[in-house]
Amino acid sequence: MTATTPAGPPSGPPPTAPAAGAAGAASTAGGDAGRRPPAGAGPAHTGSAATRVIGWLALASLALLVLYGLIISPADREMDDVVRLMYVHVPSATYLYLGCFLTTLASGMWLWKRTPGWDALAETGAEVALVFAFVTLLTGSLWGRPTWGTYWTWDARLTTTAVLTALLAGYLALRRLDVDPDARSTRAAVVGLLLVPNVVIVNRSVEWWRSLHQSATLARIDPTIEGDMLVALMVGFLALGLVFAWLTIHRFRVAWLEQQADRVDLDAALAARRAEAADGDPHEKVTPA
Amino acid sequence: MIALTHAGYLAAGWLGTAALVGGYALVVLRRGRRLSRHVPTEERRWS
Amino acid sequence: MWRDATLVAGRDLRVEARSRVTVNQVAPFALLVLILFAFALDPEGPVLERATPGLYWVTVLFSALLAIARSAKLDEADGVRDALRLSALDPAGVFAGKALAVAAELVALELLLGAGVVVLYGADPAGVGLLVATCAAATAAVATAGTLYGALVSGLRVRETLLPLLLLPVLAPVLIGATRAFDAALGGVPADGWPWCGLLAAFAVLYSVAGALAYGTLLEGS
Amino acid sequence: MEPVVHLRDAVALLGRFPALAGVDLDVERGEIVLLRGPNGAGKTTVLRACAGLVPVVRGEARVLGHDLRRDNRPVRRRVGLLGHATGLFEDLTVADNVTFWGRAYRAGRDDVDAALAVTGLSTRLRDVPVARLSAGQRRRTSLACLLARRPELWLLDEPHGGLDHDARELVDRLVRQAVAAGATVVMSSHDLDRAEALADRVVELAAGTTVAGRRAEPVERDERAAAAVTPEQGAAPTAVTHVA
Repeated sequence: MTATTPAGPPSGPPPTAPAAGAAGAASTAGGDAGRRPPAGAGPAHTGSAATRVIGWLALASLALLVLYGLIISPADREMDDVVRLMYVHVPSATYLYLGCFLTTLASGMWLWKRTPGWDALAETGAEVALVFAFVTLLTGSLWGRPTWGTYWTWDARLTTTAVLTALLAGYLALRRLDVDPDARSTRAAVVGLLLVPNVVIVNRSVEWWRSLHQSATLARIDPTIEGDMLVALMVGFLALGLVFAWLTIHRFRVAWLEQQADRVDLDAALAARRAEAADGDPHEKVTPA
Repeated sequence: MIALTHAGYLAAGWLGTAALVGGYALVVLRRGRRLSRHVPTEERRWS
Repeated sequence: MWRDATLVAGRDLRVEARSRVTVNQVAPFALLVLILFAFALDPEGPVLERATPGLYWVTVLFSALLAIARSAKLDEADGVRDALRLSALDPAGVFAGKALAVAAELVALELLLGAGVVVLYGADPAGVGLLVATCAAATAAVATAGTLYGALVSGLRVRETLLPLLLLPVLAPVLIGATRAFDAALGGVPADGWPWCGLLAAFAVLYSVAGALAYGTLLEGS
Repeated sequence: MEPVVHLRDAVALLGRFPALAGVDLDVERGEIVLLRGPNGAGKTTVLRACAGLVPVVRGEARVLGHDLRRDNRPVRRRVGLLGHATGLFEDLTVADNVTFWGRAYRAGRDDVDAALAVTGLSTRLRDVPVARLSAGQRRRTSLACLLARRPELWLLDEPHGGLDHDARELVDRLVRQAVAAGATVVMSSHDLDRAEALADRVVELAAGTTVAGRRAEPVERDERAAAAVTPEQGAAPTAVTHVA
């Protein structure tokens, strides 16, 4: 709840650039929207001119991705058609890590500045990252079955992603608890701050584990990508990046709305309690839990 | 035959991705609309 | 800070000595897990022997969860958190003290489990230096990370389920590292184990610093 | 001189609930102030807010010369809170508990021993685990912890609750001694006769706001009897001055 932040007025400063660094255009657009003075009527949804533009661009680039990824680009010599999963898999893995980075950054900033926007951004990053984690795991294992002959292998990257998914799930479970909002934000921020260091340690150890223990790992196929396949991958990065930005901005605004709704509740509760004091009969008073 | 199974993996991967991301987007949009009703317009600082 | 740490560690260990929960419940639980593993894996075959380091550390982790939950519970009792916040104790010192107490309990558990592994699984302890160093580093890692996450979930109604969910993924590298190092010490080349020891030590340092810095903040957010 | 406690329109939250919805409270050094009001009026939260345990999110809050909203750290070490919760470790003995908290408050060995002696815990009960104590004995142990730290501001939440006559007398005597030694006391109590006899002044709370007893208001002795007889008229303005 915004009002419980020790410093600063309860209204809190405007959110600092949602989706900061998500995508160049997106971050400025979101930032402008966040800093606009509270004049005029906001819409009854989380959309804005900027997100509509991003949304249409995302849809267009997704169509382009289908065109390039599924039709124009050739099949790989070794991997055949399943290489087309890579155009989704590699970008989503990248944005998964971007989301985690966002959460860690925002958690640190929240612990430092205690402005509610950072708290909202931390939650946003983790949740969007979890969606991309599921996409990464899905496409990764579907790719692994025909290529490696198994859905799952204890490959370093796969294992890291699995542990990371568990870490994100734990973080979000902590966030969902119905407890004092400020305390919850603080606890979540500590977990969020440790997210990236944890990922680094897990990655180091797993990488090491596989290389030391098992010399005959499945040969990783990293062909040099070129031509239309490279274009398809780039389109994948663009399309999923726009999707990431769109999701991040919208989710950020949902988190922001949640905080504001809490604050409105506070004002109402405060007014109700004062009215109760003014004319209340003590026998009718309800003891708070 | 092999190409056909590959097409199956492909379809599962792409459609699964679309379902995951699209479903999440819908959930976020609906949450936003529902919450917007409880927040005064001046706090919805976007348009 | 160290004065506060010894004060808190002394208190936690004194509570432990009086209540004997670790001795009477956690330790038997740990031995029970070892025996169950022997049932699950054919004790005569080579599987158990090969899996011994992993089983050992999995058992340590699960027992550690119990010890950590208990340690965290001590400071969430009615009014204790308030009294801690009103006291002049350095939060970093409280963290260090609690981690020290957990570490002491873990060392006792590890010794007991070590004896259990030798007796029950017929393990042959070789490369003693590496074994001791690994135990020390892994204990520090589990105790520091565990104390921090124990404070994170303390006071929540769902702490029993949330603690493993948060802590076990974090401790995954510790499990890998300690198991590999034990593997190296017991069967392979001890030289292979030392890098893992280093990783465990780095983990312990990271979580010591993080815990010392974050504990005060967590104490405030009640 | 600056008051020891100065709350002005203070708002504090328990979760999302505004437990304090605008409390005014001024306490001068050496005063004994009684907070009175029905259950849920916010008495406990006022005491916890004064200790810096519940953040004041709106309004002014100054205690012992420090702004609680800016930095509550210097305040916390100088106040003592006796709350509903005992803050004791069940498995440890009385002496262990008082020693631990005494050392946590940087109290000396002598202070701990003196506190145990004054509360009558230095003999038979000294080495009994807290788990085996009665509620009144626990309260006495908490009181010993409080004494050992020698706070400048005593915040007592229902100090008479669950105690027998002798123990209540002991509480009153300790409070008077502390005030004589320069401390200030804010307390709540349901034992109104005893508490009002002890207090210099009564502040009336209802629904998280101060309804009577602000410093500026005129003080009339006669209303005390009326308030004591009909406590359900808690919202009626009542301010009481008493010579202890």
